[in-house]
Amino acid sequence: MDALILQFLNGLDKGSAYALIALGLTLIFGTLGVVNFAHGAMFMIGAFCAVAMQSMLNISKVTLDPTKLDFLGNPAQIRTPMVESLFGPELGGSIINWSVPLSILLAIPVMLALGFIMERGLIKHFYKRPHADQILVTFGLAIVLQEIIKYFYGANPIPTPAPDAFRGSIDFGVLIGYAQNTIIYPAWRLVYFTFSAVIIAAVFAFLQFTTFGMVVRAGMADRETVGLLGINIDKRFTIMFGIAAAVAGMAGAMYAPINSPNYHMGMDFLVLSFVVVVVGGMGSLPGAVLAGFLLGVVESFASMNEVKSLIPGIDQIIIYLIAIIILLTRPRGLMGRKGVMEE
Amino acid sequence: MGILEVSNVNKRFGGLQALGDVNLDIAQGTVHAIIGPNGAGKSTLLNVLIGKLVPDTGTVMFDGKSVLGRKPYEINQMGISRVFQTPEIFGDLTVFENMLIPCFAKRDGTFRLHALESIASEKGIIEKAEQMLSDVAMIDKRGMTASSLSRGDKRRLEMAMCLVQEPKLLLLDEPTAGMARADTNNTIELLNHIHESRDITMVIIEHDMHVVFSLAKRITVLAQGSPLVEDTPENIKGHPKVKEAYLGEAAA
Amino acid sequence: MSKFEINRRGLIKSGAAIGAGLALPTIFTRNAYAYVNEPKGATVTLGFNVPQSGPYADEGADELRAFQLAVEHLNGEGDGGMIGTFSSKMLKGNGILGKKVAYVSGDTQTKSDAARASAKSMIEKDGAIMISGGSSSGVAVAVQGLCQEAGVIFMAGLTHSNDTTGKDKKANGFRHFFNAYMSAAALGPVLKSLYGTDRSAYHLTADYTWGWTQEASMIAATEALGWKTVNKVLTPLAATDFSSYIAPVLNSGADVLVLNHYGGNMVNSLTQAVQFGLRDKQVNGKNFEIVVPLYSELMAKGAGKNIAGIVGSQNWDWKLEDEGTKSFVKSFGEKYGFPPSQAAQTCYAQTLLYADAVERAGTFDPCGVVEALEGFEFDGLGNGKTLYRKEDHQCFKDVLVVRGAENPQDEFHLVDIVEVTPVAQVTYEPENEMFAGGNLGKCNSGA
Amino acid sequence: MLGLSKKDTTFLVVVIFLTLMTPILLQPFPEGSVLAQFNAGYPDLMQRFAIYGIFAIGFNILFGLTGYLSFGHAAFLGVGSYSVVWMYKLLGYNVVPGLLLAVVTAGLFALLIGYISLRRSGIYFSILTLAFAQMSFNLAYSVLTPLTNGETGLQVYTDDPQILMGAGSPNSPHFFGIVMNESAKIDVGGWQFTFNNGYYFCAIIAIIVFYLSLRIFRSPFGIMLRAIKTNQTRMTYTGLNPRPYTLAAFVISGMYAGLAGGLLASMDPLAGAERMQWTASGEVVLMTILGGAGTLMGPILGAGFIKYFENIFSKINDDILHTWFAALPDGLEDAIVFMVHPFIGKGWSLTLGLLFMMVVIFLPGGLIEGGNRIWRLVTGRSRNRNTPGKDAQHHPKPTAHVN
Repeated sequence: MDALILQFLNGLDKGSAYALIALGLTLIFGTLGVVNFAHGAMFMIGAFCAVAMQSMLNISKVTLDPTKLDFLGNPAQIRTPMVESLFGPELGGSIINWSVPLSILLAIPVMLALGFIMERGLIKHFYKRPHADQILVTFGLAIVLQEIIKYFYGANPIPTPAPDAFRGSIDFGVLIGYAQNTIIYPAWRLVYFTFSAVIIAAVFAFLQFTTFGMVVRAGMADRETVGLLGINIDKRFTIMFGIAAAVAGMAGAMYAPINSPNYHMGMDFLVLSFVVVVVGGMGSLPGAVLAGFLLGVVESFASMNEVKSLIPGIDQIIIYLIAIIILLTRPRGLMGRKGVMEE
Repeated sequence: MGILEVSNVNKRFGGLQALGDVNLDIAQGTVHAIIGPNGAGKSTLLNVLIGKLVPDTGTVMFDGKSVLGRKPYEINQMGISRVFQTPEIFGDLTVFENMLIPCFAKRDGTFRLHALESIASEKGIIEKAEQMLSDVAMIDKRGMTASSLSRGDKRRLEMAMCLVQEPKLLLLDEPTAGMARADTNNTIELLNHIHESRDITMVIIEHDMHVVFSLAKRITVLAQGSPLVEDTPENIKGHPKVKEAYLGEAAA
Repeated sequence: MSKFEINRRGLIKSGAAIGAGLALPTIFTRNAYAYVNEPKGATVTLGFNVPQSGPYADEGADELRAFQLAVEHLNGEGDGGMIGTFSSKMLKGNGILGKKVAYVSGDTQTKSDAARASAKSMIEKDGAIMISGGSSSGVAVAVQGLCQEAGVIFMAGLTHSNDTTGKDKKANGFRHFFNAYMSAAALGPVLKSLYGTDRSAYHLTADYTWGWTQEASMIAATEALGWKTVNKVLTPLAATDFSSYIAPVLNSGADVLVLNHYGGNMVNSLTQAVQFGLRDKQVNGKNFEIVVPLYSELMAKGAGKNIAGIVGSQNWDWKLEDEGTKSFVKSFGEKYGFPPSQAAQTCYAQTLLYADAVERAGTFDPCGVVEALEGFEFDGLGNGKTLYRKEDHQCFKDVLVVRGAENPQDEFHLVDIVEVTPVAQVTYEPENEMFAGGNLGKCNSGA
Repeated sequence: MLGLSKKDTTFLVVVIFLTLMTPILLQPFPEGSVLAQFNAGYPDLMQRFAIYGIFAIGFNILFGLTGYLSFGHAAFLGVGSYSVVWMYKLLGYNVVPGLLLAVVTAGLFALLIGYISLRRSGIYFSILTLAFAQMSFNLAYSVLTPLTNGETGLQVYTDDPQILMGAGSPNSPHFFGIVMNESAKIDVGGWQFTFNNGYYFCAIIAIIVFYLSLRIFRSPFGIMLRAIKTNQTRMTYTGLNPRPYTLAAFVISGMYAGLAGGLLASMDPLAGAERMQWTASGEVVLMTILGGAGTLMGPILGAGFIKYFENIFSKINDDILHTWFAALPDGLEDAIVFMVHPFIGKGWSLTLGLLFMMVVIFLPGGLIEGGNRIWRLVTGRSRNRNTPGKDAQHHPKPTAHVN
């Protein structure tokens, strides 16, 4: 039982990453009708916001220490982060320590701006073009974005640790009445799950309870009518694109401690997030979230040794297998609307 | 016995009785119009006729065979062609290519893999398609992309595509909807010409009374899912029940 | 073996018709080659095939730096690096056999297909006579096979699978880097002294050939110490989240986790294992330990502080104290500003070894080179006394057991050397079952 | 001639001429010249042009004509390669049995996947095909290693049975004794041309399958497929069942992919699992769109374009740059090398990404559109007449759906 609970937690955690990416992807599909192959790159850039934040906080003053030598026998360089000299080692140290959560502050404006620029500068011109062209141009953009990141940060994963307070694990089992040391779970993953839940709730609340959201939802259902009402839906869609990018970016930034960011992590998530969106059903936001969690949990259970020993390699294919089964039994995924991306 | 017989058809959508005890008998060679106010069940009836909806009870027999539960392409192969409210044509293909497809469908059935034969060698098919285009006066537009045609020409093309299959029954769903007056009159003329020259049974679902009275030989008036009256156009005009059903609507 | 460019006369007849059709005045053919891509001009071209895109691009970049450095040193530029410390004194800084060394580079993308395409273009288009580089065993085996067919020499870069000089060994291919068996053999005694003989190990293994050979080697070595193997679990190569595989470890009764992962897999699985608190726990009354059999400094960087105290093995490390290492680190560090990785060292050494073998053979003919390299004993390239064994073209030399640094002095100081395992301890018979099934075949010069 | 119209016959003759002259045409710069780096006339790359051309031609029959966007065609490519290598292992190095088996197994595999996937349309279809291909790839890499040799790739070992290998049989892939990797090199002036058996083998097959695809485009079946793309409603109400048509197109394009995969292994006797990965499926999608989906030549151009950048640009390194600009003053030389540096060598994918974007932004119909524009410019025909290039009549209108 405790093993199942552990895998369920893992599933929720994986699922929350899938759900966040799929949510943004669906916002773009649903509102703009655009197949965005660059969405994985948004997630990646979000993760690099955490890297950038960390290196900004670590900008250092360099002094030479003649008493120590570096590997070539020259005087060693001693680096003191500016933040530490500014706020003192104590406070400065803990600011650096909290760089990943702090990077959210960087990720939101950066991703919103990136989203706006992308939509206004590029995607806008592709609304009326075939989906094939959209795929080509956004795939090209994804390559360009990741190559730019590679140019500046290299190809290796870059460690971006969580704050010390969350670096270890907590005994989750004790909290729900199990014996000690049965369900140990990393603290940061619990943070990530909570964070995702908050973001997902916020997006839904935003669409549900604000006028802005209502117009966008109406626009998703029937763009022309809303346009006829004299509402400038285009402007709102631009903002939605920015929001979608920001959601992906935040998902990426907070994921950095779990998965050390590297320049091609976006491509790793791209295919998976498309599967999630389609299994959820095109144009359905709840569907995307549901599918994200469902696939996350199923994948976790399939990775259990007991399951793997029954069907070797099942953890390699389970997501695709489930996707096929769902699409064959439910023609438009879990909650898809008729006519969206079906022609 | 008519070519199309609808007997005791009932269809409910939840609490709504969309069709109630519909009986229709459409005679071979006639032009039969089905009219009625909005929500009378015209579209539901049409969907039953083409097999898209299966009624709760009742039968629909075409040429002695049931159409219920059959796929659209099977129904077409039985001899029913359909003209849509907005012309459904192959927009990316040329007018001539549009015409070829029904010709092949007529000859080869629902599927045949002619992957390596050249179209140019299909002399009979080409002749047939060209003949039909001449008949509807579109032969000079054969090279145009279908999507660039005017609304009236699209309708003309769609009709030609249906006719070239030599159907026994032609279903027309508001064939002049959204057309300008001149186009409407052209279409009426075309349909009359077709009927006279080819002796095809037609069922027209229509709103526009001008069209109905210019074409139909018999008219069924549908109200609240059931046939109200069925008679000749002369008798339908000024029929009290019909006036009642259309009260408030602009009768022709 | 296959012929690459022969049957020239017959083909020329047919080709001549086309050529004549062009009605150009000078139609001539080159003199027949004695072997494929025989260098006729003043230069000789080497092909450096390294990953430039994909997850190992940085490792590839470091390999390329080492190659460039080696070419400089061979051509007599720079300070000469390890040429000065190399036990063979044939290299004079005047190129190879008096020909200036030129090179071409390509991108393997860490895919066997792309790597072969790139290597083929070097051979077919640029006339490369030797191919080197690479950062994974799949690629190494694929390119080695290609070089055998084409008739050029392959000097493997970073490849650690037993198969490269085992099941898939080829006469034209040579490996300087160590392998999974040697890692395990070197780690065994150290693990015993650090963690004792009463341990239960849990293996997480990347689900592909390298992972399997690493796992098999580690199980054999640890079980010989008396350790038990609690479980071995295969993880998908593409996995980035290992939580589902790590979660059951703590309650499995194991007190050691062996991560048979490399590169990005290793960074993520190790980071996540530490996050699961494995290293803070006590199991069976002992501290829970993690072992990473194959270390890569570049990748270890990606795991940050999580590597502190984790034991693994390396082919070489820049902190070694021998003369070869010192001079190599000096010339590399002065040129690029940071110390070289073990991938760089193996590629540098391979280039010098090739050049030296050509000098000793007095010819670029691959068969001559093979003969010169087989059974060659040397020293001064950073690994101590080394033997290129004739039977499988594997280098036998000392292996380093290292441990993630607890208190790094600077950003380059990632690991501490725990022990230099002497070569005798990691040597195995060519017929060892983990290496069985292969056949070197005959050297192929393409003639 | 050959059941083609006069225009198509001319077109085919031009294609045949270009294909056969490729070893000369792709070698425009003399050996040793600064620009020789851009020569592409060496066997491996020419073979790849032909093979990926075949792959793209086949993919175009499905995507270009019916609009069904498959994201799983790499699976058939992989199956084709594995079939050929298995035939090497069991029978011998003659490529014929392997190629036949490749086409048949890929066809059967396509029939199975197509039958299931074509129950859905649009993006749902795309994801179904993607899922099948990814499952194949993941299994080929791990669990199916006994069949595929996993990461290393399937290859021939000396202890394989090879029951048809005689004592005199060539020890590498051959076509009844014509050994694929043999070449004739001819030096003409400063130029060197390589005439490779393998290339001509691929080229002749490519011409044959191109001819077949031309026939398919011009056949009643071809019109039916285009009709499916345009309007499935009218299609069904015209008495036609779209499913068998799309399935036939899917199987045919799967067989093309299998043939291409088989040829890859015929040129180079190794079958890597990455051939089945989604990136490989994505590559053929990109080739087709980049060149111009639905046109006859477009996909081939797209294939050549991508393979050229992958193989030529990735090999340009800083040293080569310095030799190019060596004539310039030192400071300027360094500045230019610094500016160009991010786009060559390891930056080749950046260049490719940028070119994808430029082509799709400025040439909405793909590369073929660019060709048509140049053609119009050269022939001086006015733009507004919408002059058909070779392919104009099959040029897809930008329609608002993926499939």
